[in-house]
Amino acid sequence: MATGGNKLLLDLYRTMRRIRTFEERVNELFVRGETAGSMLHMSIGEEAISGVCETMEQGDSFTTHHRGHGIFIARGADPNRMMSEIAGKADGYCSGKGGSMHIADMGLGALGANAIVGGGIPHVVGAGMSYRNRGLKNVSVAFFGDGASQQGILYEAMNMAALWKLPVVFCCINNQYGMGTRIDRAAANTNLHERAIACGLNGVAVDGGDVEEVHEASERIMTAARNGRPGFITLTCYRFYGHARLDKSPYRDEAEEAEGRKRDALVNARARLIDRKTADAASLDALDEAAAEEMNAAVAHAIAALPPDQDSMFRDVYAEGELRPRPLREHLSMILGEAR
Amino acid sequence: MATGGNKLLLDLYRTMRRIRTFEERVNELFVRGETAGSMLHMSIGEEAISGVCETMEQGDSFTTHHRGHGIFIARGADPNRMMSEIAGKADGYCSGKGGSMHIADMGLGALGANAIVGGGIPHVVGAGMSYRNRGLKNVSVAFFGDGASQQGILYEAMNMAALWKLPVVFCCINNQYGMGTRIDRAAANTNLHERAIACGLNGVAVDGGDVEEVHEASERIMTAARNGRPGFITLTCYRFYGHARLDKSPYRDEAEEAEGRKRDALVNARARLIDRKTADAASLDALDEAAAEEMNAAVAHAIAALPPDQDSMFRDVYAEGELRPRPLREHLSMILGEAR
Amino acid sequence: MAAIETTYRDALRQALIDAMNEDPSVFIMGEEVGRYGGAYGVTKGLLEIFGENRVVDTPIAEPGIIGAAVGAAMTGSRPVAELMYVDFAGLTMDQVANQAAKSRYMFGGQIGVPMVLRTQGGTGRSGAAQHSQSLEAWFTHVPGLRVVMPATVNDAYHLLRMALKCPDPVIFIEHKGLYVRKGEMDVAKPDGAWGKSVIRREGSDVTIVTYSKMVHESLAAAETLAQEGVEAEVVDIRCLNPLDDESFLASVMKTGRAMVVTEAVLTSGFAAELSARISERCFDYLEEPVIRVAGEDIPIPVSPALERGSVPSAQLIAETGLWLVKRVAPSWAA
Amino acid sequence: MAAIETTYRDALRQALIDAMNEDPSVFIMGEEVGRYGGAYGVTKGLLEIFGENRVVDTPIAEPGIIGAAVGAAMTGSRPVAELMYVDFAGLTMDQVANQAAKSRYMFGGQIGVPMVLRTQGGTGRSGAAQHSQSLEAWFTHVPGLRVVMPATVNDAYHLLRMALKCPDPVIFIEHKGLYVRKGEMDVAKPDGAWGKSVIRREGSDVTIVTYSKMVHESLAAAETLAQEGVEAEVVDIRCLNPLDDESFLASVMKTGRAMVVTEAVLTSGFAAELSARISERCFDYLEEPVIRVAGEDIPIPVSPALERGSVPSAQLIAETGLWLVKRVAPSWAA
Ligand SMILES: Cc1ncc(C[n+]2csc(CCOP(=O)(O)OP(=O)(O)O)c2C)c(N)n1
Ligand SMILES: Cc1ncc(C[n+]2csc(CCOP(=O)(O)OP(=O)(O)O)c2C)c(N)n1
Ligand SMILES: [Mg+2]
Ligand SMILES: [Mg+2]
Repeated sequence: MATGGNKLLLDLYRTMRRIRTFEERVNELFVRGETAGSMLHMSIGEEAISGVCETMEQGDSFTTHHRGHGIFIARGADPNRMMSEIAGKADGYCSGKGGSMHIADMGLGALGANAIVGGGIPHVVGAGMSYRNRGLKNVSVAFFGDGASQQGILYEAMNMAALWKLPVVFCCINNQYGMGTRIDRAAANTNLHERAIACGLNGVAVDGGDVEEVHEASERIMTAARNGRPGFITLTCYRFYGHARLDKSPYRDEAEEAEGRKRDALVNARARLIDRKTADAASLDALDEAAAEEMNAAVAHAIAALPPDQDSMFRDVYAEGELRPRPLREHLSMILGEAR
Repeated sequence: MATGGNKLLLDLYRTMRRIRTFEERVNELFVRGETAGSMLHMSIGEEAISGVCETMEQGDSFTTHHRGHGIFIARGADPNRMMSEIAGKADGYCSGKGGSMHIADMGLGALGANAIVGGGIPHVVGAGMSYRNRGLKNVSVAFFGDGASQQGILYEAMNMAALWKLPVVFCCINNQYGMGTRIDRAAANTNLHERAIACGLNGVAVDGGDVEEVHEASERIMTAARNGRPGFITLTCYRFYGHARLDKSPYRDEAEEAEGRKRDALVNARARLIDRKTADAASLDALDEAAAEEMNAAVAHAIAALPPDQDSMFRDVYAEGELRPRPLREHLSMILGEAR
Repeated sequence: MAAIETTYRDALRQALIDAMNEDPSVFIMGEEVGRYGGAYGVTKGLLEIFGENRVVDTPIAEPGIIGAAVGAAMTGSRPVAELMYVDFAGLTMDQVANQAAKSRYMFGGQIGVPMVLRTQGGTGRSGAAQHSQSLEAWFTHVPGLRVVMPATVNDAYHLLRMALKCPDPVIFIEHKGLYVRKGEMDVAKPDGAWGKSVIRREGSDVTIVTYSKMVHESLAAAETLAQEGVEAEVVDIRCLNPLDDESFLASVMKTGRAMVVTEAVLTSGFAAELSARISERCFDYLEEPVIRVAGEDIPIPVSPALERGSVPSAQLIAETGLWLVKRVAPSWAA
Repeated sequence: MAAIETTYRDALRQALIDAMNEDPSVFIMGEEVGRYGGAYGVTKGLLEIFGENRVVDTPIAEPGIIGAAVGAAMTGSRPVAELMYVDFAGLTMDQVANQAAKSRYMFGGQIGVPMVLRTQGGTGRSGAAQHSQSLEAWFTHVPGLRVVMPATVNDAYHLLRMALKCPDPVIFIEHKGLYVRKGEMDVAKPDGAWGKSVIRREGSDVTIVTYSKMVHESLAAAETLAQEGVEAEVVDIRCLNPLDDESFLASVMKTGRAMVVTEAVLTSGFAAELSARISERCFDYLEEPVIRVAGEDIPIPVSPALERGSVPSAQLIAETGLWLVKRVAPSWAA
């Protein structure tokens, strides 16, 4: 049972439901032709990540990979601003410049989602250095996929974190696939946490079908990290659907998919809650309904939101008050305009 | 005792002596102001690498780091052409374009020395793929330092080699230092082969003070690699002198240096040979003398050799017969010459 | 064999198939090139034909992939390493620029690195800042590399075939917006020789020097210009480095006016090299300054409208051309 | 405080010391910056003053180092990450160009990355192809970065101080051939404002636009030219991107002739951008084409004589200048 007991499990269930519903609505947004592009990576099947997020504290920071929606929601991000960003709208988290793969919310310590596999991993090392130098008791967490575990930069970052005893946690969401490549065709040793241990980290593997197990292990790892023993968590789960919106996963068979989708932390949590009489089906249905309403509203919000104005394109390349790039048309006017 | 017995030990002793003497002469070449620059990395203290080289076969290939002189000699390179290259002369291995850090000899399978720490490591993976695809029974070996073990590309290469069961060996020459940084200030876990094992390789650590141990372990690792089980060898030794010619190692104390230099495979081999009565001091002295003569001749050769002609600068940027770059003066002449 | 109509994507695939059938040393490696068939489908079906040793799905490890290709090329193979997006080049520039490009020189001509790095770039899919770039200028600044960017279906086939015969490393950059483009492919008839530019349209009033997808935007602009009585000559340079400059220099000497069109951000892009060369060599022939029409100096935004607005369009090229030739102020300056 | 004579290296060190004393969020990280004191001695003694948390010796892991600096900068620190040689940039371009440069934009202005990447480049030590390059053009092609290359002792101090106050990522490229150069440093008096060019020598006959070590070669060339009656104006642009082009454009409008001098290989180098801008904006003022004097399009060879011959010298600049202004054929064309 999770250290926080049944109340915690109920909270985690709610978060996991909100994540799943959000992702379903992203899908809907796409089908309605309202997303900015099709590079949409849904995290259905990975909701147990909520157990990790729950053990983070105010002021902790994190980076995510391209499949970060669920993590943002679990850390408290606003679904309206997320959905707007996914639609490329002006009031999205990134003013319509980032999209699904680059959601960020500095207010929540979200240092940004990264579309470079492995790109955000080393940032937590630097965040850990900041905390250490300033005497803060915060942790920085890097979320990434099993595919990213083959990128060399992970080993550089793990070694630095271990060497300098930084308050850092590496969290590998092992959904078994990097695009069409199953982990056993990408890694010689698929026990990814063993590599982390060999690099000097505090490494564990947890079952992503069991959010309570995830939460418990994560609490241990996170506490140790906060005290200078950096950690590594592999969360074993399954990517329920395609890699991105347009991928139908023809490279894997239905039997495997059916089996994989059995590892469903949301379904398991629901069963346990009912089993333990923490909640009955009706109250959980009500909770699901609330999530649906919230996320429907986010879709409506995103569709109604305004696109960014063209001139916004030139903002935020450099800091406010610093030079902004000279627009091409202005440059052309200097060459070909009246003066000539 | 080495698998090849005392005869082998004598051979290895000769090779190790030739390496040491070569390096001493490089030093002399520098003092005489005849080297191309001061980026000269001597491998004194690392001569036991001969034990690894001895287990390689005709047709096997290798890449080395910037401290590769000893490896080239052990694989049979010509000291004259090496010394000429170090002097930046036209008849050097690289026509005076590469220098100490880029010696290569394709005839010996030497795919080149690399001045990018870690840069040559992944090349052996590709070499292994070539051999596999062509059904050759060759191995490709990457030689690099302990410092390079913190570069992410090593982990990418190790994982690929293990995943694809390639005939590849990674050989880490752990001389305890990357420039001024001792291994324990660079790596959280200094048992570097443990990381390799966690990546799925056949990993061992060997004592670089004992060339027979090196040879024996290497033979095992090399044979396994040849049969599709890639390996990793850490050869523990000590960098007797500074990082490069101008470095006096002020960052380490004399006691440590004295202790470190006790791990001397050359001295140990000599003692054993005498001890086992394979050779007496006089015959070993004669052998040392022969090495001295050979390397003195290399110095004389390099000093007498001609520098490359200026026009050679434009050769070998692209393949023979392909475009060569337009020299700047030619370009300027097109703009400013008669035509105008 | 006669010309057939096909797509840029299929022409690339055919080039790979023909090369692999002809030369057993050619193999493909990269992320998702096998079972997935390539992120943009170029290598679809190749695994089934050539097997796992010649169509190698790799882990996600770009530096290692390119590094392995370098080693393979040094040992008798001719690898085609696929970098899924040119945006990931930053992970590989050491292996590309310090290893692949310099090995022949650094080792005094002993070792060649006959590899092809296939990748794709450009905007058009709302891929945002890390999946939409045009980074050819990083490669063109590296002596030892050949940089090739095909615009047409026939070039997709022939330039890839030629790249696979080149003894030097070739950076072969496709455009994500061209894969579904249709056109003629004649395996017996290349558009032009390896390394040479091709004139895609003749004209007497202004020369447009360009490559990759911007060839098509420029050709469309040329049609608009023609309606206004301006005949643009469009030169597709195809092989950026080493550069066949004589052909477009001759064209500019004829027309007296030049525009360089690229999708990459303006500052320090390859457009600058083209512009500088034209100004250097055609100084006495130029009636007007050489004009660069290029991407805005910004990261690419995700919003489809902003993304489109950040790179040259046929309209922008045409308006600029009209301004240059006829002094007709464009919409934004009117 | 009055001006003192010191070296480029010591001026850099002083800038680091002053910045670290003034701003506790500044820290240094990189290979050998601590106990070793920096490969070129710039950070010597800083570990003793500021301790291990602020002068951090790192493992050899360039992508990780720059990545860590990005994360530190995002979380309230102001890291100075040292890349020992700019030649290793290829390992870090993803963290530099996709992370440091784009974070502010991609995340809609929420996050700044106020870091300084200190590195050094150039020839002069027989470092061969992988230790002698001038790669600024890779960085100048990336919107979001500031690229700064100091030539003088006073600029070494002031530009580094200014870089450490800049809210955006700054690529600060020193020259290995300048470290021991002596000159005046006045901590109260910068050579010019942040981002602005400085005219190092006035002249009326030709404008030489340059930066870094080539400023000194150009000034030496200008002396030679003066003996021949040619007065060259030498503009040190210092901050390459974003670029203050107005100052050198004004100079060229005055002199009517321009040379751009860089050490980097010619093709696709920053010289092309400078040349293109001058031709674009000074078209009606130019008496002659803009001339680029740059490095040969080759990897750098190790032989000292070849190395020297592969990059511009004062003599080459002077001869070219004389050709340009007075039509005196240079030694090689005579
Ligand atoms: C550096 C880099 N290489 C490749 C890609 C293309 N790509 C995007 S996601 C992905 C798979 C990532 O797998 P994993 O890390 O397991 O994350 P998941 O998608 O399963 O969440 C790939 C190859 C990329 N975006 N960045
Ligand atoms: C990518 C890269 N980073 C840094 C350097 C500078 N450098 C040259 S050798 C060296 C130390 C390497 O240590 P190690 O790998 O142990 O080899 P050793 O010198 O001890 O033989 C460093 C940091 C380099 N040449 N390349
Ligand atoms: Mg995955
Ligand atoms: Mg070492």
